[in-house]
Amino acid sequence: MIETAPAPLSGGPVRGRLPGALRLLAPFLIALGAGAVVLWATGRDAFAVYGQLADAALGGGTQIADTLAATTPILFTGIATALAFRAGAFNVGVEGSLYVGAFAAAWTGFSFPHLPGAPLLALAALLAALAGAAWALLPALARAWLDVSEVVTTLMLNYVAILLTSYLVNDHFLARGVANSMSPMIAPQARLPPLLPGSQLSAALLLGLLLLAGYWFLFSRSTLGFELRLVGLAPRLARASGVDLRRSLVIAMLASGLVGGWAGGFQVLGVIHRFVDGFSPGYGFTGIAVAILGRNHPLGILAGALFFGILTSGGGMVQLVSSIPIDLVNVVQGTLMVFAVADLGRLGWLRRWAGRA
Amino acid sequence: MPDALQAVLAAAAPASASILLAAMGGAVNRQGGIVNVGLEAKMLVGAFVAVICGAATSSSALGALAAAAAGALVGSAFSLVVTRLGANEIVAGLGLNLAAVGLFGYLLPVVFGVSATLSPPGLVGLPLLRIPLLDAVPFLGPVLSGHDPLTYVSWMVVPLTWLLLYRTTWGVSLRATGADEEAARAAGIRTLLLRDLSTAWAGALAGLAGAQLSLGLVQLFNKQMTGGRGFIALAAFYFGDARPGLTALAALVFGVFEAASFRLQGGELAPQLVQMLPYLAVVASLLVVGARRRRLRRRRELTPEPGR
Amino acid sequence: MSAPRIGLRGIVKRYGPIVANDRVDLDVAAGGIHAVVGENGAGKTTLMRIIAGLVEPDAGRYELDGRPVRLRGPADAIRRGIGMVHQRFQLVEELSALENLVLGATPGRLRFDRRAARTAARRLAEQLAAELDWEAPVAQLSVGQRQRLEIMRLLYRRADILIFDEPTSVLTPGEAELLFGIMRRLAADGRTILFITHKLPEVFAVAQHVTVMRRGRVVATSAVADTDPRQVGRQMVGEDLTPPDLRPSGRVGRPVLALREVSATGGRGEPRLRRVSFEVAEGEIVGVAGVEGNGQRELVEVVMGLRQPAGGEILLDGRPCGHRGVRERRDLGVAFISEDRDGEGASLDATIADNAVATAYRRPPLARAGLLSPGRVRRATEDLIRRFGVQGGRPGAPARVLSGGNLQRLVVGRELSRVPRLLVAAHPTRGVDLRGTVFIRQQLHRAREAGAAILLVSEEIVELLELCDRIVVLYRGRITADLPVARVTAERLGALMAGLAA
Amino acid sequence: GSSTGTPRASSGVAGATQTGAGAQPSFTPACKPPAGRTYRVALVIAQGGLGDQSYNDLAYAGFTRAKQDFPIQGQVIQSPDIVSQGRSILQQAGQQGFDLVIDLEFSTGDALKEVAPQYPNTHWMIVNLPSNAPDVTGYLFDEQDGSFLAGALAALVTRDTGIKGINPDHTIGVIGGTKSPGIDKFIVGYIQGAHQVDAATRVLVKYADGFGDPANGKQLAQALFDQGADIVYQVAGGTGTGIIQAAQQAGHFAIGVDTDQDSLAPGSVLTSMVKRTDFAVYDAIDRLVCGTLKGGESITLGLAQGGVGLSPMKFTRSLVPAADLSRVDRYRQDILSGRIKVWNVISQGYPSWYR
Ligand SMILES: Nc1ncnc2c1ncn2[C@@H]1O[C@H](COP(=O)(O)OP(=O)(O)OP(=O)(O)O)[C@@H](O)[C@H]1O
Ligand SMILES: Nc1ncnc2c1ncn2[C@@H]1O[C@H](COP(=O)(O)OP(=O)(O)OP(=O)(O)O)[C@@H](O)[C@H]1O
Ligand SMILES: [Mg+2]
Ligand SMILES: [Mg+2]
Repeated sequence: MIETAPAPLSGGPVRGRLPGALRLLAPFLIALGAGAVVLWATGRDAFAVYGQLADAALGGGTQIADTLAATTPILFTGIATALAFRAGAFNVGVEGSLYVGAFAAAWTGFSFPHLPGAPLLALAALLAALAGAAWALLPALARAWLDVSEVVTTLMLNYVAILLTSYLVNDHFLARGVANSMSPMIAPQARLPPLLPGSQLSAALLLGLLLLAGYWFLFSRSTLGFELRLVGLAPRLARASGVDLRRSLVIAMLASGLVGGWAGGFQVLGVIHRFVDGFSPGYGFTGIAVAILGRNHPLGILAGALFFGILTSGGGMVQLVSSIPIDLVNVVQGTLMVFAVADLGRLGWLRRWAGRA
Repeated sequence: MPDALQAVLAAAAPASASILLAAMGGAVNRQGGIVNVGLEAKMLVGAFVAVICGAATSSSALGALAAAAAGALVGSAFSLVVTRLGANEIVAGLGLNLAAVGLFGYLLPVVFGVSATLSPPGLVGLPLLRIPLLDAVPFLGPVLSGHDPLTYVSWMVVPLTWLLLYRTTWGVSLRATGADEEAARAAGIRTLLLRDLSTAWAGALAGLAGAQLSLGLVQLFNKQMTGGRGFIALAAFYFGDARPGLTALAALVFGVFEAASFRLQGGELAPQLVQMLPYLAVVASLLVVGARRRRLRRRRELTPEPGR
Repeated sequence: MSAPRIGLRGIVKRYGPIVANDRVDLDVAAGGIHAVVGENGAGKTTLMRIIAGLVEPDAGRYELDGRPVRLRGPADAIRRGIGMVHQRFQLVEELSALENLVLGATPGRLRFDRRAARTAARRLAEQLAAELDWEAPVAQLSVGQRQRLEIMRLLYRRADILIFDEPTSVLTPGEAELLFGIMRRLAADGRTILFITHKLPEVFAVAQHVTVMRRGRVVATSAVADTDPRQVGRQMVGEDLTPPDLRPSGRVGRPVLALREVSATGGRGEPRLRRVSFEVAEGEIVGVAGVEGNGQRELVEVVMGLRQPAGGEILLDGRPCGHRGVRERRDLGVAFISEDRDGEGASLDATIADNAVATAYRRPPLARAGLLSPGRVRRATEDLIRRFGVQGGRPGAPARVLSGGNLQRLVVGRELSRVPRLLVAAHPTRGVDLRGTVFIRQQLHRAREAGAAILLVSEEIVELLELCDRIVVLYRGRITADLPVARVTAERLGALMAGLAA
Repeated sequence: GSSTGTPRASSGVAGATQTGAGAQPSFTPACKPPAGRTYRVALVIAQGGLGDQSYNDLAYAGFTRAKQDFPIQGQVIQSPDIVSQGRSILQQAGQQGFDLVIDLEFSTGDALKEVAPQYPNTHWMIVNLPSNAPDVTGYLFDEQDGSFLAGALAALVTRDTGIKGINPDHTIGVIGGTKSPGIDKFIVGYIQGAHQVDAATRVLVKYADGFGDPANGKQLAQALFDQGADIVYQVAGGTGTGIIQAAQQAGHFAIGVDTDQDSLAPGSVLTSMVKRTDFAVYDAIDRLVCGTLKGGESITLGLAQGGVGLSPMKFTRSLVPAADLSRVDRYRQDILSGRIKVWNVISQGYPSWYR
C-alpha cells in the first residue's frame, strides 16, 4: 500500500465560493458558533466567556505577548506537519521529534556553559534540528524503501521519544533538589532574548515567522517545493516526470522532523530554559490540526497557530478572573476543532435560510 | 520460564481486549474510507456509560450493552459531521477526543462530586468465565480460560469482522466505497450511508472496549482511563492495512509485549527503557514484514529470462 | 410510428463560461446502434452523462418512450434500464471481477452469495462469448477485459440502453472487433446502444444512425445508409481536412536508442520482455506494433527507466543507461508520452499549469538555480495552450475540467515543447479527435524531421503505416519482425500482430 | 537562607500513641478573621492537573475547605500547558494583585524566585521547595518518613503467614505513578523502612505511565503478585485505585497514599501513608488571614506535625499482631528523635543503593 495518507490530506476540496482570505477565516467563525452552543448548554453566557477569553488572551500588552508565546511552538509544529503532508507523507511523529529536539537543545545549553551566547545558541539549534530529523529518519526510510506506513512508525516512536527523554533526564541529567524530573537550567547566555520583558515571548516567534516565510518560498518559488508538491499531489506523474519519489519522501520527512526538533528546541531555549519530563501538552498533535485547518497554506497555518495559541493562553489566564474550569475550555476547543473543518455550506436548508436572511 | 510465559500470555489476553475491539471497529471504518482518530473518545464514553448503567441496573451485561449503544451514538454523530459536512476526519477526531476528556473532567466534579474516579455503589464487574474443558488444557488452560466475557467477545469479533467485510454484500459495498467512492456511487451504492454505518459500528465496538476497561479490567471509571489505547488501536489497523487478521495480530503483539514489560520492570534496565518494549515491538515487526515483502518483490522483478 | 426510446429536447448544460451542450435535440430509436461523433470538447460525453443521469441539464426536456422523466442519479437511471460504460471505467480495482459484477446490485440481501453470483457471471460470459478470471482483482485485468466486465455489469442490472463513451479508443483492433460483435448481438436482442467514437470507419461498420456534434450543438443526425465518411467528417470539423503529407524525408542519422537482448518481468514475476534488440536513429520513427499485453508497456517502462530490466543492455547515444533513473534520461533529452494519460501522463487533481510544466520546471527559463518563476510558468502554460490548441481551461484550473482529447494535447505539447533527442510515444492519439489526431501526427513528424529519434507504440495500423520509417512487431515479449515500412501492408501487419507467421 | 518556622497546627498531638498514626492537624482557624476584608488567593495547579487523586486534588481540597472558613475569593488556575505557561501565570497573578498565590508546580520554582520580588504586596507559597525569596513561603513534606513506616509495617506483615493473604516469601512491592524524584522520595523511604526490619526483604519496584490509568495499575499490581509480593504500596494517584482493586481481588494487600484510602477496600488496604498537602494550603491561607504569613521561611510538615503518617488502620488493625504495631511506633519515635535518619531523595539525591 503506497497511498497511506488519507485523501483529505492532499489539500482538501476547495470549499464554497468564498474568496481566499474569507475562505481561510470562515471555519473559525463557524467553530466559535459551535463552541457557543456548548457554553450555553452548560448554562454560561457564551458572549461573556468569549469576552473574558479574548480579554485574557488579547486584553493588553502582556496578554498578547503571552498569547504569541503560546502560539510559537504550535506554529513550528504546524509548519513541520505541513511540510510532510504537502509531499504526501502523513507524519504524525512531530511530537517525538519535538521531545528529542528539546532535550538536545537543553543538553547543549547546560553542558557548555563556557561557550559565549551566539555559538552556544547556534550549536543548540543545530543539535535540536539534527535530533528532530534523526527521529524521522527511520520512518522515512521504511516508507520509501519498504512501503511501511509512516503513520504507525511515527506514532509509536512518539511514545519512545517521550520515554527515552524521560530516561535520560531521570537517570543522567537530573536537577538536584526538585520533586519533578527536569534537567539543570541552561546557561543564561543560551536563552533566546525575550521580545517583551516580563512575558514568555522570545525571539523564537521571529524565527517561527521566518521559517513560515521560508515555507512559503519553498512551495511557491523553488523547484524542490514544486517537486514535493507534485509527489504529494500526483506521485505517478511525478515519477514519470523524473522525480525520485523516495528522495522527495525522505527529504520531506526529514525537513518535517527537523522543524519538529526546532519546535522543542526553541521552546526550551526561549521559554522553559531546561528540559522538563513530559513538558509538551501535545504541541505535535495540535500541529496536525493546524496544518489541516490551514490547508497547508502559510497564512492558514499562521491563523491556525494563533487560533490555538489564543485558546491555550486565554484558557489558562481567564481562570485568574473567572471561574470557568479548564475542562470547559477543552470542550469548547474540541468542538471548535470539529466544526472548524466542517463545511456547513453543505447543509441545503442552511444555505436556503442564509439566502433568505 | 514456561510458567512465566504462561503468566504473560494470560495477562495479555484481557489487557489487549480493549485494543483489539477498538482496532477491529477502526479497521472496518478504514475499509469504508474513514480513518477514525476518535476511537479514544468513544472508548471513554463507553467506559463511562458502562459504569453508570452497570450501577443503575446492577447488571454488567446491561452496562456493556449501553456502552455499545452510546459508542454507536457518538460514532454516528461524528460520522455525520465527516460525511455530510465534509469535516476532515483527523481534525474532527482529535477534537472529539479533546472534547470528551474535557466533558468528563467537567461533569465528574459538578455532577458526581468526584475529581476523576467514579465507582458508584452497587457497581458489579463482569464475571470471570472458566471454560470447562479449555480450563483443563495443560499450558493453554489459564491463558485461554478465566477471562471476562468481553475478552472472548473481542476474540470472536475478529472472524466476525472478516465475514462482515468479505462475505456480506454490505462488506463488499463498504470496501468498494473505501477503495473508490466515485465508482461505488456509480454502482448505485449509498456510500455516505454506508460510511455512517461503518463509523457507528466502530463506535459500538469502541464503546464495548471502554466497557471492558471499566467493568472488566477494573470496576470503576477514570477520566483518563483509556490512556491512549485508542491510538494504539489506530496503529494496529494501520499496521494490518485494515485487514482483520493482521490488525488483530498487531493488537495482540502489543498486548503481549506490554504484559511482558510489566514483568521485566524492576530488573537492571531502567523502567522507561522497558516501557518502550511494546512500541518498539510494533515498529520492529512492521519493518520485518516490509523487508520480506520487498525481498520477494525484487527477486520476482529481477529474475532474468532463462535463455533457451 | 411509436415514440423514440430516448428523446432529448433543447438540452442545455453549462460549465461556467463553457456551454458543453447547447439546445441539443436528439432522438434515439429502440433496438439499434446509434453513433455520436464530434471533435474533442464538442460535448458528447456531457450529453451521454446527462442521459445516464450523472449530470443534471440546466434546461431542456428528457423523454423515455415519449414520457418526460427527471433522473435522480445513476442508480435511478439504472433502475430505468439505462447504463453507461465510461471512458474512465467505473470499476473498483481492489475488488475482484465477481464482486464488481454484483456491486450495489444485490439490495436487501445481507449474505454475499458467491455461488449465485458466479452462475450469473458464467451465463453473462457465455452470452458475450467473453471469459475472464472472476476471482482476480480488477487491477489485474486487461483493458479489454475490464470493458467487457463493465458491459456485463450493465446487463446484470438488466440495462436495455447501453452507452459507450469511446469504447474503442482503449482497445486493440482485435478487441474492437470483439466489442462490435457484442454490440451487434445486444442490438439484435432489441437493446438500444449509444456509441461515441472518433473513428468514422467504426461508425460505418456497426451503426445504423449517426449524430454529429460540434461546439455543444447537434449539427446533424442521419441514417448511416444516407451518408458517407467524407460528409460526416465535414460536418464534424466544419471544413474538409486535407490529410497532411507525413512521408519521411529519410534523412536518418546515428542511432540514438539501442536495445541489446533486453529482458523484463511483470509485477508477478512472469517474463514480459524476452531478449529484445533493436535500434532507433536520429530522424527516424520506429513503430512498435503489437496487441496490448505483449510487452509494450514493459518495453516503454524499461526504456524510460520506470522499470529495472531483468537483463540486457540499453544504450542512449552509445552510452549504457540501463541503471539510470527517469530524470537522468530526461536530462539526456528523452521525452515521454505515456499511454496512461490520467496517471503518468497528467494528473487530474493538479492544475493545468502544474501539468504543463511537470517535466520542464527545473530548466531555464522556468527556473534558475533552483528558483522557480511563477510568472514564467503561467506564461509558458498559456503559450502551450495556444500553440497546441488546448481548449476548455485556464492555467489555474484543475486539469479534470479538460475533455479527454484536450488533456492529451496538453501532454503532447509538454513533451514536444522542445525537440527531444528521443521521444517515447505510447498511443499518442488515443481518444483524440480527427483534427487533433492529424495535429499530433504532424507534431511527431516535425520532431522527426528536426532530428528526433521516435519510438512509437501503437495498435493503430493506419497510424503506424502513415508515420513510421520502420516497424518492429512485438509478440509474446519477442520481436517477431523488424521491417522498413515500405515492406509492410496492413494485412501483413495485422497477421504479424496476431502472431501468425510472417 | 531561610529560617525554619513551625506550624502552630501541630497542636493536637493527640493520637501520637498508637502506631505510626501520628498527630492529626486541626482544620480550625487560628484567629478570628478581620471583618470587612476579603483576600484574593490563587491556586496554581501542577502538571497532571486536577483529578490526579493525589497531590493536586489534595491541595484543592484544602483550598475549598479554606474558602469555607475564611473570607477569601479564590481562583483555581489550571493550565493545559503549565510547564511553559507557569511563569506567565505567576506574573499576571502578581500584576492582578492577588494577596496570596499558591504555586503547586515545582518547575516554576526558579521563575518564582524572579517574579516574587517584583510584587511585594503579594505572598507566595510553593510546595516541596524551600523558600527561595523574601515573600515566598515553602512547605516541605517528609514523605520519606511516612513511607519508611509503611515499608517497615509491610516488611513485618509479609513475614507473618498467619495473616490471611500473606505468602511465605518475604517480598513486597511498590508502584510509582511515574519515575521522578518526587515519587522516588516515597519509594526510597519505603525500601529503607522495609530493610530496617529485615535486610533480606525483597522490595520490587515498578512504575506506571501516569496517574490516571487504573487498568494499567491493576496489571502492574498483578505482575507484582505473580512475582511473589503480597503487599503493594501505591504511589500513583488515580492509577492506584486499580492497584487497590487488584489487591482486593488477589486477596493480598495494598497500601494507600495521600489520603486515608483504607475504606476504599476495607480489609484489603493494610494502611495508608497520609500526606496532608490539603493542610499545607489551609495553613498558608490561615496564616495569611491572621497576618502570620511571614514569607522567606520554609515550613516542614513531618511526622511530628502530622503532615505525614500512617492511617489509623480502621479495618486492619485487628489483623496485625500488636507487637508489629508497637515496633512500627518505635520506629516513629526513633525518627522523631533523630535516631533514625530516613533518606530524602530531593535534598540528598539518590542513594547508592537505589538507582
Ligand atoms: N504510484 C505511486 N504512488 C506513491 N508512491 C509510489 C508510487 N510508485 C512508486 N512509489 C514509491 O516510489 C518508490 C520507488 O518506486 P519504484 O516503483 O521505483 O520501486 P522499485 O524501484 O520497484 O523499488 P525496488 O527498488 O524496491 O524494486 C517506492 O518507495 C514506492 O513506494
Ligand atoms: N466537469 C466539468 N467542469 C468544467 N468543464 C467541463 C466539465 N466537463 C466537461 N467540461 C467542458 O465541457 C466541454 C465538453 O466536454 P465533453 O467531455 O463533453 O467533450 P467531449 O465531446 O466528450 O470531448 P472528448 O471527445 O475529448 O471526450 C469541454 O469544453 C469541457 O472542457
Ligand atoms: Mg468525452
Ligand atoms: Mg510474604
